[in-house]
Amino acid sequence: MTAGNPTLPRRAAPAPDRTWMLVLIFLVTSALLLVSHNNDLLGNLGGLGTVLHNPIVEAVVVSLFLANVLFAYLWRAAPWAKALVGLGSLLLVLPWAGQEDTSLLDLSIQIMIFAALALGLNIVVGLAGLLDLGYVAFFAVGAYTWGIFASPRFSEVLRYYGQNPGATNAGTLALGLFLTAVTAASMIAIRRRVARPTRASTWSFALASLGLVVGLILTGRALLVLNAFRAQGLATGLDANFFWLFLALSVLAAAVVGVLIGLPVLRLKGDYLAIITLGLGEVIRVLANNLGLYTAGSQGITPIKSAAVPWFDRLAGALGFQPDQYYLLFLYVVVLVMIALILTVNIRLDRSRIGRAWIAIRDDEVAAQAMGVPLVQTKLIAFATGASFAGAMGMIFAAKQTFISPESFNLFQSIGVLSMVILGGMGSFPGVILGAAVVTLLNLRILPGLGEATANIPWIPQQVNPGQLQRLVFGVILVASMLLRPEGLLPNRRRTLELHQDEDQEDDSVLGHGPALTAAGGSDVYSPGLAPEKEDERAGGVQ
Amino acid sequence: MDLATLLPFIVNVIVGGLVLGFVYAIIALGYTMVYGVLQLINFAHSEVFVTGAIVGYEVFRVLAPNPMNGYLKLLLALLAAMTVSGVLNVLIERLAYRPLRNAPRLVPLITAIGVSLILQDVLRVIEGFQGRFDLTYILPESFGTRFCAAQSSCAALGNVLRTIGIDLQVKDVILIVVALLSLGGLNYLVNRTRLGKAIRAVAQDRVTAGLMGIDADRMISMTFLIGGALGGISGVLFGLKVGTVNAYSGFDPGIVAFTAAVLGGIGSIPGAVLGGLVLGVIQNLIGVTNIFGQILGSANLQAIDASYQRIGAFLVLVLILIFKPTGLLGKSNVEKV
Amino acid sequence: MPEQVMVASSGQAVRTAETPMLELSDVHTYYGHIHALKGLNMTVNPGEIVALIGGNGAGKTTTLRTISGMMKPKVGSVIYEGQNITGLPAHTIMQRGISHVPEGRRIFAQLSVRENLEVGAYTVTDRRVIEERVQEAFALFPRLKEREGQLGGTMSGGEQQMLAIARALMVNPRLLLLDEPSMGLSPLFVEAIFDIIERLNKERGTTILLVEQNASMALAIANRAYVLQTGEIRLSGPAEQIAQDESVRKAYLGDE
Amino acid sequence: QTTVKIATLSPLSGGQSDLGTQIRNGAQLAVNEYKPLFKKIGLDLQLVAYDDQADPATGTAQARKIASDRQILAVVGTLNSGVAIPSSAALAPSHVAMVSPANTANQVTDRGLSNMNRIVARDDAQGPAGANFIARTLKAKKVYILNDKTAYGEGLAKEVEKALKADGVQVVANEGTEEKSDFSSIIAKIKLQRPDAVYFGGIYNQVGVFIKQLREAGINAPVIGGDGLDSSELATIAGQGANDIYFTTVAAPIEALPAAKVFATSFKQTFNDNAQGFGAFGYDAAKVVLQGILDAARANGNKAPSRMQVETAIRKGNFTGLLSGNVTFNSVGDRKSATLYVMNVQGGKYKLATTVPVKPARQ
Amino acid sequence: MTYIPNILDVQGVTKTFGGLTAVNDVTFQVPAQSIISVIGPNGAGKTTFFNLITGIYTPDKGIIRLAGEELVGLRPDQVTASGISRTFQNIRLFSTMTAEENIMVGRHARLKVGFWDAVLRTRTFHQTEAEARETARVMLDFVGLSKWRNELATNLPYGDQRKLEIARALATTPKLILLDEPAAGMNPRETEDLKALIRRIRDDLGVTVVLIEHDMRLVMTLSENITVLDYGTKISEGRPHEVRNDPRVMEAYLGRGAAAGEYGKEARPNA
Ligand SMILES: Nc1ncnc2c1ncn2[C@@H]1O[C@H](COP(=O)(O)OP(=O)(O)OP(=O)(O)O)[C@@H](O)[C@H]1O
Ligand SMILES: Nc1ncnc2c1ncn2[C@@H]1O[C@H](COP(=O)(O)OP(=O)(O)OP(=O)(O)O)[C@@H](O)[C@H]1O
Ligand SMILES: CC(C)C[C@H](N)C(=O)O
Ligand SMILES: [Mg+2]
Ligand SMILES: [Mg+2]
Repeated sequence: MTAGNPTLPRRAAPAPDRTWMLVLIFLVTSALLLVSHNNDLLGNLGGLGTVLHNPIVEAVVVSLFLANVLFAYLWRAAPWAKALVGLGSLLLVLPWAGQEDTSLLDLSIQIMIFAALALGLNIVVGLAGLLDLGYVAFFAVGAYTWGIFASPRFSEVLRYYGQNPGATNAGTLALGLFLTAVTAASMIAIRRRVARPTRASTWSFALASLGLVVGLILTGRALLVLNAFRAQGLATGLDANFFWLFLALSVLAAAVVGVLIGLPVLRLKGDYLAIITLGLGEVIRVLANNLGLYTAGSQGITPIKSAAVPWFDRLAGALGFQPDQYYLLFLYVVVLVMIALILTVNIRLDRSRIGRAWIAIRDDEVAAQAMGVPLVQTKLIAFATGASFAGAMGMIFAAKQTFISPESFNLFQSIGVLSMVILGGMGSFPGVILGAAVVTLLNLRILPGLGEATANIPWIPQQVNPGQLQRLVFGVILVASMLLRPEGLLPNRRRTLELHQDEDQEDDSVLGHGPALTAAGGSDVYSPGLAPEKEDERAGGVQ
Repeated sequence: MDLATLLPFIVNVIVGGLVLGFVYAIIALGYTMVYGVLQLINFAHSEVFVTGAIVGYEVFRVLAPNPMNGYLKLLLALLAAMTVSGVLNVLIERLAYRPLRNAPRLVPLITAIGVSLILQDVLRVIEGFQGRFDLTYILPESFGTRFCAAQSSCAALGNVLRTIGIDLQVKDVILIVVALLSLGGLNYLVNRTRLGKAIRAVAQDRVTAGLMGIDADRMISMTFLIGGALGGISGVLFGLKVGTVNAYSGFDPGIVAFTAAVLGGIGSIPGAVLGGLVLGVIQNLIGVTNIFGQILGSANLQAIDASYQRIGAFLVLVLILIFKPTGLLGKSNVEKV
Repeated sequence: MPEQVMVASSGQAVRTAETPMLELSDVHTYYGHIHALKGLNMTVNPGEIVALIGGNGAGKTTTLRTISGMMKPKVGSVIYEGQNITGLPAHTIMQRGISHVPEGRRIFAQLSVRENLEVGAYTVTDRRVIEERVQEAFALFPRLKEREGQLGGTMSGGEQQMLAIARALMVNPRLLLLDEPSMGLSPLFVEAIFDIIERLNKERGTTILLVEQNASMALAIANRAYVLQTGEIRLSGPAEQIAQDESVRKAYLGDE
Repeated sequence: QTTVKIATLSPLSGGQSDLGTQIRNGAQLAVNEYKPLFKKIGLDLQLVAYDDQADPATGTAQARKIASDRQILAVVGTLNSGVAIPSSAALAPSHVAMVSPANTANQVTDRGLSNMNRIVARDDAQGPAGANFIARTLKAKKVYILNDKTAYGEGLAKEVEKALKADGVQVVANEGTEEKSDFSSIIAKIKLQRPDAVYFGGIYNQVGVFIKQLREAGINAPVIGGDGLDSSELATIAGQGANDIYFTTVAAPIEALPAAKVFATSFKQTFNDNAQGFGAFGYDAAKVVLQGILDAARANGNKAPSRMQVETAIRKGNFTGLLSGNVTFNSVGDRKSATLYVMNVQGGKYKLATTVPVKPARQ
Repeated sequence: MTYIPNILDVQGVTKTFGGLTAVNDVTFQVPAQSIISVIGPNGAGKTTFFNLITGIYTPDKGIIRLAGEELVGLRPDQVTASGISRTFQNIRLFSTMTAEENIMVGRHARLKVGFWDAVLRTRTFHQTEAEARETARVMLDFVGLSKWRNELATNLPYGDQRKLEIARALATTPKLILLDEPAAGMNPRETEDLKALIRRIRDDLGVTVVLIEHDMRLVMTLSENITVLDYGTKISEGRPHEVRNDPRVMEAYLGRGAAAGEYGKEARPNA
């Protein structure tokens, strides 16, 4: 079932050293990648060129090339070789090939965006065990945070407020700021002072938060009205140099929305949470669709800027990139760095008090609480952390697309990210990254390649041409891989420990309650002694 | 606007919501049954239900030239849809969920999504071979007529209904009757029969149910059969109500129906029905909020139109669950530790 | 099926003591790579009470699970009434007249007390018989009658234990597997439970395989006993003899 | 022999796949037709179909994929404006010309990309045409506007609303709805407000169901829409209610144009499927593309032209004999002039109500 | 005898479920550094009583104070933070965690280390992490489970799981620990070990112990004071020998085997 999986704890003999194999494969696939994405070269290669040009072959080459990084991670090899292959692939060969074929850059960015999303969702679902089906909402928040300000939309908004200032003036700004400060301060004060919430403290806290919202709205509105005269000058949106500031803001905004959504709903259990998050995800999308002034509704926002980094552009130019490729290359590098960051944050959180608390909650809420883990707060941290990653990626997505509209943030995207997490291996960081890569590759390369290659084969009837059966093929792959590797492609250490306990177990009935069931939301835990009955987790049964 | 026009309007909106709610309710039952035994959100149920709708379409299409009684056709369509959807659901369970009985809960969820994608394209291909995509029900003429139309013997009743704004077509009434019958049948089956009790036992603890002599696998199959048959019924009802389906039409009503199941308290049969009805009515009421806004002269309310229907319903769901975390009729299990 | 159970319960005399009712030979059972039973051999004769004692993790529960089909042995066979039931699914084994009160009680948390009992009688089709047995159970455990409508999951630990035992009795089994029936019961009730076990055995002729931590009481009512240690039988023989055994007294009876 | 390719970019899987497949198939017919012509000058013509899944990100990725295949000289696509906008931007640097068979949103060409063209009418042309028809021909005083909350439907509805208001017609609502199966609350409102006409910016399979339910509720006010309704399925779905429906489209009615009839039969023959409006648009768009390439190739001495040459040939060309009339593009890729046909569905039958010439503001 | 302040002070708590009064106006005091038992027939309300103290249920009526601090209304995690920790009648370990990690979760409330500390790996983080690991080691040693340190909790034999739960509860550095039937499922021999462990919890760690048990041998020899509940009401209270000879207790709970002396020697009061 899991042959060749290096994370298996029971593996006795150490894996053979594969340094040379790794380097060899790296060289071969790099060569193939570079050749197959160079039209001029291909033209001169004759028969081989035709083969390499075949969309399926091409898709395979890309996948194999990306697999390099995976091999570098998995195989036992000399550190220099790992570094060479990992960094060489990502920093050298890929951008180089992308120079000829920007779709490679687009693909890699997209893979990494999804990988980051999957890492974020993994915290929520894989570690904390909260099923979130509306995760894409945070992605949308990030995308719109940048999209609105770095596009002509911003001047539209300003113009609108210029024309409809209402009773807003400098006084409003002062009032707004004052209100914000006072309420925020009192909220903090209430939090600090009151250990045991009384009715009065709860109400005053609620009142203060209401005041805070009003204050923020007033401030925002006043700022907009007061700056309305700038509309002309900002016809294409804020200066691209704000990119970095907004990267922080997107993270913040998504985290705040995460907390706002999380606060009321995180008390809910299991699939009640799932359906509510699904609903709230839709709410965000519909709001984006309806708040035309800010989001341009269904028409979408375009063009959206990317960052302006002159030295980077000069560097890219010197390396032979075309000016229209600068921003892609730039985003590629940014997203690469972001992934590294996000991964670090993930790993560090996982191996900390917070990570332990998440897993404890996932395993047994009551016991976790009894051990001093505050449920809502801990879940909120998971929610907000996951959300913030999505926020950052949303912004990069907006910059990459130069266009965003609500249809990019529908339920399918949430489900897609979830399937990446599960397919890769819930709770396992390399796993979910791999899951993201596999799903994205399938969707953007392999399946289209398959369709393209078979499109003109006469004996395949129109109706069953793989080119238009991508859902079916994807579905089959999804089902098959789950049946073959229920623990995911690169399972989490914990889960491997659990599942392999039961490996030789022939009768699965006992395992019906076995440890394997303690997935998100949890189920009974079967211990050799008393089985703790967690009635409330089995949400009802048929009544 | 005066009361004489407003009252029938409101009644109309509510009744429309209820009729729709019945369709949601029956779909929701299919979700809730499966959820009840496996704690699995059966994403493929929406396609099971569409399969029923398509089977129903085919029956009506094939029988269209046949002069037989319309109700007989409906009966045949229902039976055919129940059978096909039921068997399909059982097959899905066998192939895609059973092997994963002991995997983490989210794993079958993903295969369910996979199965859902597969079925969508399979259904499209099947109809596509005949050059069809959108399938429009060919219903007997009589179904489209108004309920208790002037010439029939119950004209008086019809007139009374219409005066207060209840303007139903024969097919709406059929829909309600079929829905109520299936609901009653299911309720009896689950709560009154040995089979029902066994299913509930399996739902809670498969292993221990085995110790009671209950074949858990068979019970799970039975549940999928029943759930699938309900999917078939709801498919035909959907076809009756909406008139047109295609391979992809399941997703939307599927989500709403699952929401209904959750709203009512997932796993609860009366809950699913109540949830469906409440959601249907709420959706419709939110859809007409702007009219009330006009009457009340509130600009904010006026902005809330049909585009908020769906999310309005979700927000109501949030509110209800905040106050009743296990849904309207879900048992609030105080945990015994 | 249920008919068989009925007939059999009244017809224990048919079987002779020579043919064992239950026979385990060379049974090996695993949890993943954990080897829990290592070649177990044991027999239970009709009409007997056999006690199975041993320390934590010795494999007592695993033995019962292997018999009732909750687990499959990797090697070895389980013969019940002359038929090989090794590896059969639990529900078919149960239909042959074996009831198992599992470790941890495993009450159906969302079913009421009465429904729990009715599900216990799943293989009985006659409604009247079911009702009779429910009343019998209520007579044995009045607390259950008081709480007829309460959800199983909200019962206290001891109440659940009563329910679990009552539930297993609903089919009037020929062989009853009891896994620590006294766990969590008040002293008064522990005595009551042992009383009930003895009465079942005497009055109905139910054969009983009893796993108990309360070894002295178990040995007091048992005919024979096996001592299990790390998956193997260490000792077996008549109960009185086992109770006298020095090592047993030291290890399990807490004698200094 | 050199291979030259054109690509289609449209949803081939998922809920909008029938429309996307129509576009692909329409283009395929055109390719089949042009193959011999290309052969004559020594070029092997091929069509490659890309699936954008109606998703902007997927569309962009596929567009970049297209850009990397230098044999592909131009693209027919997309179905959704939301996909067209980023995809055309991604194609622009490599000068891959795009001719859209469906995208009506103003922004599609307003960005002034050199590669983006379309054969359908802009929202701000089609909308006013529909509005004028409502105001002048139907003489409606009070109109209820609906839209499907997509870039297409909402954009169109907004233009209709603007034009109607300019004409002094009362607009009781401009309401969006994503609902596809039950319109009871909207219909109740319509019943309450008694408009003289209903405009629905949307696609036939949603609007058809709406009309059916509207008529069943006993409302007979005419329903008007845009080219999203151009499908024979509309009447089938609306069933008994397929009366007093009007829609604007650039595709000539089959009866009016012999070529349209030929197209319809060969479409049916080749794909065992009835041609819908988008099939015709796909066909037309592909013909524009192919003629453009052919012209460029001829100018290039019968050698495969460069993308830039194709881009210019399309933008500057004059294409005749299409199902939607003659096509010439203005500086941003909108048709300099087109005829909008106002079709009328009556008793399930389609007939021409009137024609309206449209011109974009920019020439 | 010196005055020993009551560390836990429960005044008249009541809890009803629907029509059933599970805990009825119970008043209960625990002197610091003592070992107290709560006994009573099945369904008497003992577990519910623990649940009330630890905040899992909120009492309908009554006051609960820990060292003067009011506990009613606090969430379970806050109760733990203020110094009460517990084990469960039905074992509730974190099944996907190792023994060591289980105990480290128990440190949660005591580690003052935040989100950013973890992300930035500050000194505080490293210190607290080391501290938590050290506590886990000490606790594993204390209950004698060192050999299981890296084993998943589910894989431990039942009796050891009980001990692990105790270790986890101790890791919260409680003032008071509540043990719900710690000896259930243990044989007399193992129960003896447990008894020693409980004594060490009090003597070595200075933690006050309240336990629920049905094993009278354990209760009578270990506890300094016993409270008896029946139908939610306190029916008796006192030294083991007093309680043992209380006719009401005999009738409701102990049964005929309750003759004096059978359950071994009484614990010596701690003062
Ligand atoms: N679900 C399980 N997963 C893994 N190992 C298990 C499981 N259940 C039991 N074991 C192991 O199998 C062995 C036998 O356990 P078993 O439960 O049969 O013992 P027991 O004699 O019933 O003990 P106890 O008195 O604690 O109930 C032990 O080593 C135990 O750790
Ligand atoms: N959530 C609940 N809903 C209804 N009744 C409950 C609930 N929790 C407990 N009870 C009832 O309250 C009574 C007290 O239960 P509790 O668990 O406190 O008993 P206990 O003294 O711990 O008994 P045992 O020794 O058997 O564990 C029992 O009769 C039980 O059935
Ligand atoms: C499908 C269409 C009629 C038009 C398309 N939705 C667009 O965006 O323009
Ligand atoms: Mg055991
Ligand atoms: Mg208890």
